[in-house]
Amino acid sequence: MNRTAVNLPGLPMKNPVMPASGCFGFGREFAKLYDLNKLGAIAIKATTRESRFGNETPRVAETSAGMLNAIGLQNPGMEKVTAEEIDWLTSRYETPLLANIAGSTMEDYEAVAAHLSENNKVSAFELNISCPNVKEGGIAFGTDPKLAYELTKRVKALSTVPLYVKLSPNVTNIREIAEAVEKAGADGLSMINTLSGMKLDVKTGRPVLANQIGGLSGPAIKPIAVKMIYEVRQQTNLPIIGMGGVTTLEDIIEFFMAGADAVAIGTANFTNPFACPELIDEFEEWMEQKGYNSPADIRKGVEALS
Amino acid sequence: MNRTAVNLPGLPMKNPVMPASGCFGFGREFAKLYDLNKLGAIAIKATTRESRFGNETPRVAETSAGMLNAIGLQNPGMEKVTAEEIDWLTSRYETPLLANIAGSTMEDYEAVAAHLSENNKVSAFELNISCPNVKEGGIAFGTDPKLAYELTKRVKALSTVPLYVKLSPNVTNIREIAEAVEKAGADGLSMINTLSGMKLDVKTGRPVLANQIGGLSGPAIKPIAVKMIYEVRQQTNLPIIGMGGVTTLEDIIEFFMAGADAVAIGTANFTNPFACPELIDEFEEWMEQKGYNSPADIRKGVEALS
Amino acid sequence: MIKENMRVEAQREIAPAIYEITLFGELVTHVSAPGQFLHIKPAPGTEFTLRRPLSISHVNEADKTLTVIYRADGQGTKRISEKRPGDVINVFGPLGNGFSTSSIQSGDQVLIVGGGVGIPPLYGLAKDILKKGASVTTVLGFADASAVFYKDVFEAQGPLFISTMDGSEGTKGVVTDVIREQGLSFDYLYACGPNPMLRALNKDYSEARGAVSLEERMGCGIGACFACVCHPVDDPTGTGYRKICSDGPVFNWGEVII
Amino acid sequence: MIKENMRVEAQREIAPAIYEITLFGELVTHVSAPGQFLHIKPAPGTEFTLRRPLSISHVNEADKTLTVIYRADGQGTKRISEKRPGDVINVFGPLGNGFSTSSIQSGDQVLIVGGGVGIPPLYGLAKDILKKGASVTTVLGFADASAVFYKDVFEAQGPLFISTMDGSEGTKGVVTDVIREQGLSFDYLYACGPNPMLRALNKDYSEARGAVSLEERMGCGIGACFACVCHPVDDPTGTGYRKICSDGPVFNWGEVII
Ligand SMILES: Cc1cc2nc3c(=O)[nH]c(=O)nc-3n(C[C@H](O)[C@H](O)[C@H](O)COP(=O)(O)OP(=O)(O)OC[C@H]3O[C@@H](n4cnc5c(N)ncnc54)[C@H](O)[C@@H]3O)c2cc1C
Ligand SMILES: Cc1cc2nc3c(=O)[nH]c(=O)nc-3n(C[C@H](O)[C@H](O)[C@H](O)COP(=O)(O)OP(=O)(O)OC[C@H]3O[C@@H](n4cnc5c(N)ncnc54)[C@H](O)[C@@H]3O)c2cc1C
Ligand SMILES: Cc1cc2nc3c(=O)[nH]c(=O)nc-3n(C[C@H](O)[C@H](O)[C@H](O)COP(=O)(O)O)c2cc1C
Ligand SMILES: Cc1cc2nc3c(=O)[nH]c(=O)nc-3n(C[C@H](O)[C@H](O)[C@H](O)COP(=O)(O)O)c2cc1C
Ligand code: FES
Ligand code: FES
Repeated sequence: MNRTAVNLPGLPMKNPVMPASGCFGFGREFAKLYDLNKLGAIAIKATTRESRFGNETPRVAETSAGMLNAIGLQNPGMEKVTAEEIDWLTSRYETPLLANIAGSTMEDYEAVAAHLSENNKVSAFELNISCPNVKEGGIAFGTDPKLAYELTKRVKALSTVPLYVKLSPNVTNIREIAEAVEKAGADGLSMINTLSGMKLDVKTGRPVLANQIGGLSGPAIKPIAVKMIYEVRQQTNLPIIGMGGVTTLEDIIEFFMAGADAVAIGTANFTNPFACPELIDEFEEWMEQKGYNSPADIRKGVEALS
Repeated sequence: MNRTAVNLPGLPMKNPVMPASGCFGFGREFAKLYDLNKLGAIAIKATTRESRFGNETPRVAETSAGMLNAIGLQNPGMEKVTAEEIDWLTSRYETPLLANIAGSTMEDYEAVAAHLSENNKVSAFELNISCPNVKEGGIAFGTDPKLAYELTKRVKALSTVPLYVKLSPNVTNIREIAEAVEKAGADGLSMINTLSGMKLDVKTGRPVLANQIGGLSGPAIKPIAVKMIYEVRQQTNLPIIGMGGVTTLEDIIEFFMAGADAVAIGTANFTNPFACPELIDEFEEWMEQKGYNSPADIRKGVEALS
Repeated sequence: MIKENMRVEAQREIAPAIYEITLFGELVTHVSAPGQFLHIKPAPGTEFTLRRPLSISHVNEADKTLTVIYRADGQGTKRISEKRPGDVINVFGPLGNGFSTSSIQSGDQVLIVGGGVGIPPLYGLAKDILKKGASVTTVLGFADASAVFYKDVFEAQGPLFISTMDGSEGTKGVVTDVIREQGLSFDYLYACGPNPMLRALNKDYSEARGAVSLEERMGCGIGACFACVCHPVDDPTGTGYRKICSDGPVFNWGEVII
Repeated sequence: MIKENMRVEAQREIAPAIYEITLFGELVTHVSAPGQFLHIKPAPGTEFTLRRPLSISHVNEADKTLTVIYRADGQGTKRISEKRPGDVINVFGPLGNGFSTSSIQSGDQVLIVGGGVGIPPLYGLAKDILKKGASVTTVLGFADASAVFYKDVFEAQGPLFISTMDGSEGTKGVVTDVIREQGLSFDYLYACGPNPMLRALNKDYSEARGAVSLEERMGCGIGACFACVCHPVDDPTGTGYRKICSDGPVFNWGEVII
């Protein structure tokens, strides 16, 4: 029996821990550090229709218990991602892949989803609706429930694998967006993406990041992630991949208690490049100590207590 | 010449540093630690029409580089606040007072503003439009530009002192709210209030705070505050009292560079009870070293560089 | 109330995860009564936002040292437990109102009841009471025999009874079981420990003279942030409160709802 | 690439705010070339989210130690500078591709140019070049005389010229002024230092053989996060890139836009 296994739509995971999109590239680099089969799944870097350089550097800045990034969705474009990256991963590892899809227009997203569906190698899609710049007059897909609904519906229509939608925390009411994408047919939710933030260099008065604004991640945002997951869990039974500052075993437990069904590790991979395998070991040991038979028991345990 | 003086509407400050509302009570306790005349101003605790006990305890929880609080606007009500607290402060200290006004309905806010106007002892009002529970069906005044506009307009109409509006960061677009309250006649902005967050006790699975959800403050949220101030500064010339994680001299400089005209210190008063006077000393020394004649020169210095 | 980098003079583990630390500094001269507490910053920088409230167990005015006994449980107290002699630690205090012994008279019988890490401040209190010529009986509750500490210290001051949850030392059960079993009577009752213990005592002895020391999560530690309030027993408006940090942490029996 | 708690063997300030730290551990046996770097965590816990990339100056394989020279400027490097012998520090590495000396032949003239804290990895490089029987001339740029370090170390390897911005030591000006003034010629050119210096060199000698080591703010340090990219010179699509952490930090002259 595998106590840590979780079975999410499209993602049969041997444990509920995966690296978060954008923090793990396409796996090649971390494969030099440890066996990627150890991971429950892998969320690969955002893929767009065309190849993108992204923003100028500096692209990262450190903040208190967090960091800002403004990579700008750099990737070689969907053709190369399937031919070079996804093929490399799937020919070597069994770990299910969650492909993060990004774009500037609905057509962009559709093109990537169609291409990846045809290529038929990834296990699920993660719709990244948190890009700040889209053609609809600066309103991001992730902040307008109507746009989020429409985009999800269109991408779902041509996807051959389950579709997770990755929610932005930069909204007044995240439940509204979660509701919209659920109605549009999403099979699961990923939450949360980064919060908009900024850091100025006090020697020059200029933003540290070339892009001025970046996304805040890391332990600093964990209370915001926990609150949003807890809140969305009250209204939906959709599986939730939780992320935002997960760094320790206690964080994983907290996310499960809040309502997550799996967790993704982003920034912690930088602080500790062995974060994922170390956390998986610790989690397995803890589950055994507790005598839980499935990660879902964590939440059942909480409900029994309350 | 006093290099550190700033003159904001209603607030002639000898330096641009004030304790943030709710983190300093009504000053009595910190008066035992240092001379309150040292402070540029004092933002006193939120005052409501009636006396309030607030939420049950626990009311605070520590997070990475931050904290959550859910005090719940505890205060003895406007009559006692003026009779016992504001009188005590103004009879002993010259430091201008910024009275933070809270309520559940527009009428509540109006009542407090009218009472404080009549009492005529505070220098300015800070309209706290970030309370989560208001009668308009759960939509907070701070998240709906129309409500923010109407409330500001109504309170401004009966205020005898300048009105600052304290913005909530829990919104999709803070510029929209800033614009609305400016149109409604606000004399200045205070930003930011806390972000909604939550922490679970992994031993019990239950929220640490009795109120479940609390407001996240401290260094963790600084990049979000800097970004929002920077953004709002692009669209308005209204004075901005900046807050959100200010803990060090560098933080003060960063907030000025981002566009603030004064800063408020919240959580840092707990980490270091002498934070305000220590920062004021450091700031004075730094201004002298730099040869700046006014805090406004910090931003001019930046503009000259860019 | 001052803020000071106190120097660590000694630190040792006196029971599993229970540490005794001795600190040197000017702050010691400001301590006025047992039961006052310190607000300790576990490390410099922004790693810890909040200070940790820890009671002063006892002071040694002559050599300007004080002793704190605490459980290293969470991140902050664990960090404090790593300090070695010669290290400094940032301390704000002394805070709060300690135990008052002003009405105790020579010959009075005083019962002191403590549980776990609530025990330390009762040691300084016992010393004060003995100075007044009163006698002290102590009942201390622990989880099990391995958790027991300061037994010799309290034994030296008068009769001592111990309870453990598993019966591995003293009476099996809780402190109120010991009091009943031993038929202990008293003129004054002082207590500090976990809330369930205090609630049980308060139920049985709400009319007692003496005092109880409470705990709550704190922000400022001085009464400014309203984090640590509790409800007074006598509260006609429903909005009455006491701040544990500044009105307490020591309250008379029957004054506040525990 | 391993992650290891390396033991601090020695640490000293060799110029104002410039520290030399010597670390012991298995990691040393993994180092393959000068110019590789370490990703160092300044302190345990969540106080620092990002590691600090610092170049290996030189290794001593025999006693499994390596030396890093760095400026303690920001919070993280300041924290590293507080480490004392016997302390441990969490290090991930060695990372990146160092300087290759494979095409250098006996008798070649090699010019090494360094600025400030870009100088350290050039020391290990100079040692490698001398082993090949080539000769080394070094030009080092500093802010002023007080900032000069490792002068004796480089002098022992061949002719050394120094420039300072204020002329308080050596030539007044920058390294390119020295090269011109001294009419230095070379078969290979290696450089590491601040970007303005590297840009000036690249302008004058973009056709040179040899290599340049670059810096950029990093996330992962291994090529996974795309934080540290730069533009290749030859980039028809406009979306080409090199990752400084994993394709570099050492690049051939003329390969990337500095
Ligand atoms: C007036 C007073 C006196 C105290 N005296 C002692 C003492 O002498 N010895 C001792 O071992 N303990 C004492 N405590 C409890 C002690 O404060 C907590 O155990 C300690 O703060 C926990 O910190 P941590 O770093 O271990 O836990 P963390 O989980 O890292 O703490 C997180 C936050 O919660 C707060 N917190 C957690 N538990 C408690 C608690 N029980 N009470 C108050 N705050 C808490 C912490 O202060 C911190 O802000 C006292 C508490 C109070 C209020
Ligand atoms: C491959 C490489 C090798 C390096 N080798 C050396 C060396 O041998 N000696 C030395 O003194 N310095 C070296 N540097 C620069 C060194 O990394 C920075 O000075 C250091 O990271 C600053 O950290 P801090 O804690 O002082 O500053 P903080 O301001 O606290 O740093 C905040 C963040 O910005 C990053 N950062 C700030 N400045 C730089 C910079 N110039 N380059 C990269 N990241 C930066 C930090 O790593 C950190 O993530 C190297 C940089 C790189 C990329
Ligand atoms: C450097 C970096 C790059 C990221 N790139 C992506 C991305 O391409 N697509 C995406 O959906 N999220 C991206 N994210 C967001 C993370 O996947 C994750 O949602 C977020 O960082 C919060 O988790 P953390 O606090 O564990 O990092 C990126 C985050 C970082 C730090
Ligand atoms: C314990 C506590 C109580 C607060 N009470 C109030 C309040 O009554 N009114 C208000 O407008 N803001 C209140 N705030 C928000 C602060 O004034 C400030 O906007 C916020 O904490 C961000 O600043 P900081 O990071 O410096 O704490 C409170 C914050 C804390 C931590
Ligand atoms: S801790 Fe702030 S009022 Fe008690
Ligand atoms: S630092 Fe992550 S790719 Fe170079």
